[in-house]
Amino acid sequence: MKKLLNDPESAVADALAGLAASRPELMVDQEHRVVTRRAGVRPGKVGLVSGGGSGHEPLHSGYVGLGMLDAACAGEVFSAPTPDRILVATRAVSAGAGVVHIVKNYTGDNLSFDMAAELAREEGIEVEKVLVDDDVAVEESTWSAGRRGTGATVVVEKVAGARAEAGGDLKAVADTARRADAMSRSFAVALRAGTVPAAGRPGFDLPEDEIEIGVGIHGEPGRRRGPLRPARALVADMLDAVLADLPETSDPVVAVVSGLGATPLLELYVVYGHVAEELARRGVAIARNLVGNYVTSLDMAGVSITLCRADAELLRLWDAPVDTPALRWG
Amino acid sequence: MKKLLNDPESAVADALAGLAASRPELMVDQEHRVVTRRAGVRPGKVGLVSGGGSGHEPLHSGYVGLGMLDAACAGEVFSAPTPDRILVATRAVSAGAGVVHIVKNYTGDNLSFDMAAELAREEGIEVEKVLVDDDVAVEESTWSAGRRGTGATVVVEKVAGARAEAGGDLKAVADTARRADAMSRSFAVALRAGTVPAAGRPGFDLPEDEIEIGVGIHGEPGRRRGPLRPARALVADMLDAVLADLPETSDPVVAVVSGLGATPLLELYVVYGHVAEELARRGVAIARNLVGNYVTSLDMAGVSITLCRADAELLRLWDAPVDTPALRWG
Amino acid sequence: MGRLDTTTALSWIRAAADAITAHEAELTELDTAIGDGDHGANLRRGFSTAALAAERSAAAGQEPGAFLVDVGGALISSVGGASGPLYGTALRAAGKALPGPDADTAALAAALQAGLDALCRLGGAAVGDKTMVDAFAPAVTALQSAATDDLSQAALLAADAAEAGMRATTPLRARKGRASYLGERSIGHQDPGATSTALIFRALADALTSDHA
Amino acid sequence: MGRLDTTTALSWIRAAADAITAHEAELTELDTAIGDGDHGANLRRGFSTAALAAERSAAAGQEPGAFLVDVGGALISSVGGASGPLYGTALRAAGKALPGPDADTAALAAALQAGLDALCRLGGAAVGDKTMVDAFAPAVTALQSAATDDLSQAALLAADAAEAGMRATTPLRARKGRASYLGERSIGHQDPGATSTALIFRALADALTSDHA
Ligand SMILES: Nc1ncnc2c1ncn2[C@@H]1O[C@H](COP(=O)(O)OP(=O)(O)O)[C@@H](O)[C@H]1O
Ligand SMILES: Nc1ncnc2c1ncn2[C@@H]1O[C@H](COP(=O)(O)OP(=O)(O)O)[C@@H](O)[C@H]1O
Ligand SMILES: [Mg+2]
Ligand SMILES: [Mg+2]
Ligand SMILES: [Mg+2]
Ligand SMILES: [Mg+2]
Repeated sequence: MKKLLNDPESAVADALAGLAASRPELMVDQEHRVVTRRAGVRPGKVGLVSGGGSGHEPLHSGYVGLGMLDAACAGEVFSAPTPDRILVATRAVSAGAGVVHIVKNYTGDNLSFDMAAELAREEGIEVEKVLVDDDVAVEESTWSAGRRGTGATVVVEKVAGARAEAGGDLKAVADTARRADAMSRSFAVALRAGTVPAAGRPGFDLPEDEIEIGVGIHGEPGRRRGPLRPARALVADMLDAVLADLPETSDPVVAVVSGLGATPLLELYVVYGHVAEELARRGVAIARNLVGNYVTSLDMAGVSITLCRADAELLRLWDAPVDTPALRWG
Repeated sequence: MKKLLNDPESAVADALAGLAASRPELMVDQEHRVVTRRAGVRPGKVGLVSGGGSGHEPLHSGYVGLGMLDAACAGEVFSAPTPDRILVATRAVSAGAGVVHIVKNYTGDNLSFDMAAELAREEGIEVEKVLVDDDVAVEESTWSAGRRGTGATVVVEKVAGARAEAGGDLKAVADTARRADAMSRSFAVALRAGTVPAAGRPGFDLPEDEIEIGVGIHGEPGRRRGPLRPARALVADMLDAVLADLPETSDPVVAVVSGLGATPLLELYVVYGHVAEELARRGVAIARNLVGNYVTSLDMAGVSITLCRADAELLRLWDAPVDTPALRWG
Repeated sequence: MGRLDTTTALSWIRAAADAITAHEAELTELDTAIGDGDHGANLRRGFSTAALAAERSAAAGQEPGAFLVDVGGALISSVGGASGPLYGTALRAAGKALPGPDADTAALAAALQAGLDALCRLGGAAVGDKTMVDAFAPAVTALQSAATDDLSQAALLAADAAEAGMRATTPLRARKGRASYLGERSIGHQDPGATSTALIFRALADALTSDHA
Repeated sequence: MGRLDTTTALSWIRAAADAITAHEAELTELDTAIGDGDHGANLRRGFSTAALAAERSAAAGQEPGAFLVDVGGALISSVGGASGPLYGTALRAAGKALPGPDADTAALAAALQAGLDALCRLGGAAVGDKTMVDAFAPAVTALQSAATDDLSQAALLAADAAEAGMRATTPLRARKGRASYLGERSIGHQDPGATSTALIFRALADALTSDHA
């Protein structure tokens, strides 16, 4: 395993120390692995907590700041944060108006956030949980744990953060987040597996001419293998999968093309070019886009495409000012 | 070779098409591979052109916009843009106050920009060339083509852009850029080579426990090989090399920790944590920092560290508003 | 003929922690194939924290029930993966169902049944979904139906049953947890959680055998 | 006994383009070892553009001098790497130094010397720096000192000299171009630019030999 680390054990702590050094506007509670805004939460504002396993950076700590999250909990690599730590984060951002938990749909994350919410409620903090489950590679059926939460998380966190910043109450913020999730679908392919530091070797091996199709963001193999094809063809297939499941409205989409951690920007722009071309051909307008590393999977080479149907309100929330390490505008 | 591309031949054109689709505020001249600001250059403002081989994204096209570059020329992967195209860019951003060429110090780039400058001057456009040569891995001696231009490019382009935006004249903008370059030094290590699309295989092979030390951003091997060591030790060595050559003043530094294209953010933050720790130990204050993919080398895994001694004026220029795909603040 | 008191329960958790550490690489391997590769690290971290909690709890003179509640809590607050809340909840529920200073086979079986029930309620998995339940359930059944008063003998049967259940996960298609995302491709791999469950039941048998040898 | 007219010059550029295309992978390989891996692609792109320019220039009835200026210009505006401006400048300077409708050995040698001088002025390299100059310079010298009026014979000697110069770059430590960044590690590799120069001089010999057979 070749990584810029000291020890697999300390990877998350060391990265958080770097984040703390780089971003004085954030506060890092190393004991609990909780990142918050130094400015704190305005009294009466709904608090926003997200979190999950590490290895998806900039998700979630890179989205803490004005107009987005109030706190991020960093679990070990690919392991959900434990309930006690989520509770610490929940308390930290509770400013009297309740707290929204944005949770990617995985068993561990669900259980930990649910337990933390239970404990928070016992302390008198109202908590609403919002589940992100956008990955169409996982068919929702009795045969699975439900769709995974992947690329749409950045969209959900952005609009929920804007809604909270604008004074939305607990239900309004949670509903906005749920609507963004309901309107979002993602699909990802991997060219090369990433390596979990504690495991020390790649999650899977792939021949030079094959890719994994329908991967998640935890290094697991995809739904199937297939030949490496030209980007144009690959993107068309990925969009087929996403559009087949995306709610049909006349609204335009927010399109997010995210590298999975080891994909150069040159390739991401090639992919985005075909996303734009293909969607135009299919009559789907792109209102906003992101191209870069937004929701990653350690050093996996590959790309995810997320589309979110966004009505005027979601677009307005998308455009609202945001000032975090990884998203900044307005 | 596994890449999200259609054809090595069309990689640069396809990526530029994606950039154009993603960023309506930019204008992409596909014939000449020139990216400019749709808003154009304010009459009387010094025009800023940079460019070089592709494969270093977001450099340079990602730095076109308010407060930074007016035009970027995208050569083929790792090949300088040709003089005629640089001339097209130079003409496009000439608004009566002259044009600064920011050129990374490589033979091909030097020759192409010099020829273009010659042609531009024949057309009556004043051109100042600013050379970026920050890489301390290359000892300046009769035995080399001089220090390479690498990570400092982003610093030089930022402050030069701010100076031009603030109304600096040709000489002032060029001098600011030269000062930023003179005050900057970089050093990089690679864990894995990248692959030039047209070559189809990695620039070098490395055993699992070795790294290349002192690499540039063109996939060439470094000055030597060494064992993969813990991030803390690696960073200390890299800073030794940078500080040994960095002008000694009492000014703080701008620190840029850039991934080389396939390095996850988690690792970059680990590196930045040690940069902060080590510099504090050595009494060097960090005034500003960037952690992310800023100057890359296709899908090379590794990291570069750039320090720029920044006096009050350079810091003011650094802090000035910038609105480009890859840098945005103020 | 053999009862589970706090001393033996402490031996159990120590033995489980040792077994997990010894098999960390194997658990990592199994979870890499059909999960996200962290089950070994999750449980090593969890059981080393749990073992510390166990020492403290035993030193504080807790009865086995409260002792298991403490250990379960430690797992919940240290593992992070799906397995942490599941194992932790199971142990906490088992502990709450375990009265008195020591337990015979029937009492322990009933307590572990309560733990299994809580685990299934929480995770929603049933036997055959290719999870830890596939090892846990047959182990509890074996303990319940062991035609012996000798707890260490019964625990040996339970460990055997857990291992058989573990092996039986290989041909299954996963319905819960990360392996379910793989669909058909989960078939042919042994479930990591069922594997750690088998280690934990084997540790129980070992603890009972050596303490009552 | 053999002169370079525009027809032969066109054959030369065509042959050079073919040779570069045929050896693209080798040039890539050499540039990957001590450079950035693009010399093959650079020159394939450059010479295919140059070949088109050559066809146009010849069809327009240009004399060999103006023809080489056109070809050099095409290289400058299509290669991009260091080699583009260098080869392009060399050919442009050679063309400017080549008077009349055709050239004998002495005239061509003088023109190529002018090209070499321009190349060295631009790039600052001298023989022994491990660059294209190491193949270019001995080729020009061979042409100048060939004790024959037969241009095709002289060109064969020049091609041989270029190849010898090319091979002689292997043990050198680079002082110019990207290979210089490698320091000692550039030793033991043949220079890609010297290799393409040898191909270009061999193409000249081939063109002259077949046109005047
Ligand atoms: N819903 C569930 N019910 C019971 N066991 C489950 C469930 N989901 C996952 N598991 C078990 O957890 C194991 C994985 O644990 P671990 O790797 O620690 O967590 P994660 O899947 O969050 O990475 C699986 O092998 C499976 O046995
Ligand atoms: N200063 C120079 N003078 C002469 N030849 C040079 C010089 N620099 C580089 N070269 C030649 O150019 C070759 C590399 O060309 P190419 O790969 O196309 O360009 P780049 O180095 O810009 O990628 C080298 O092998 C060398 O022969
Ligand atoms: Mg996990
Ligand atoms: Mg090059
Ligand atoms: Mg796991
Ligand atoms: Mg080259």
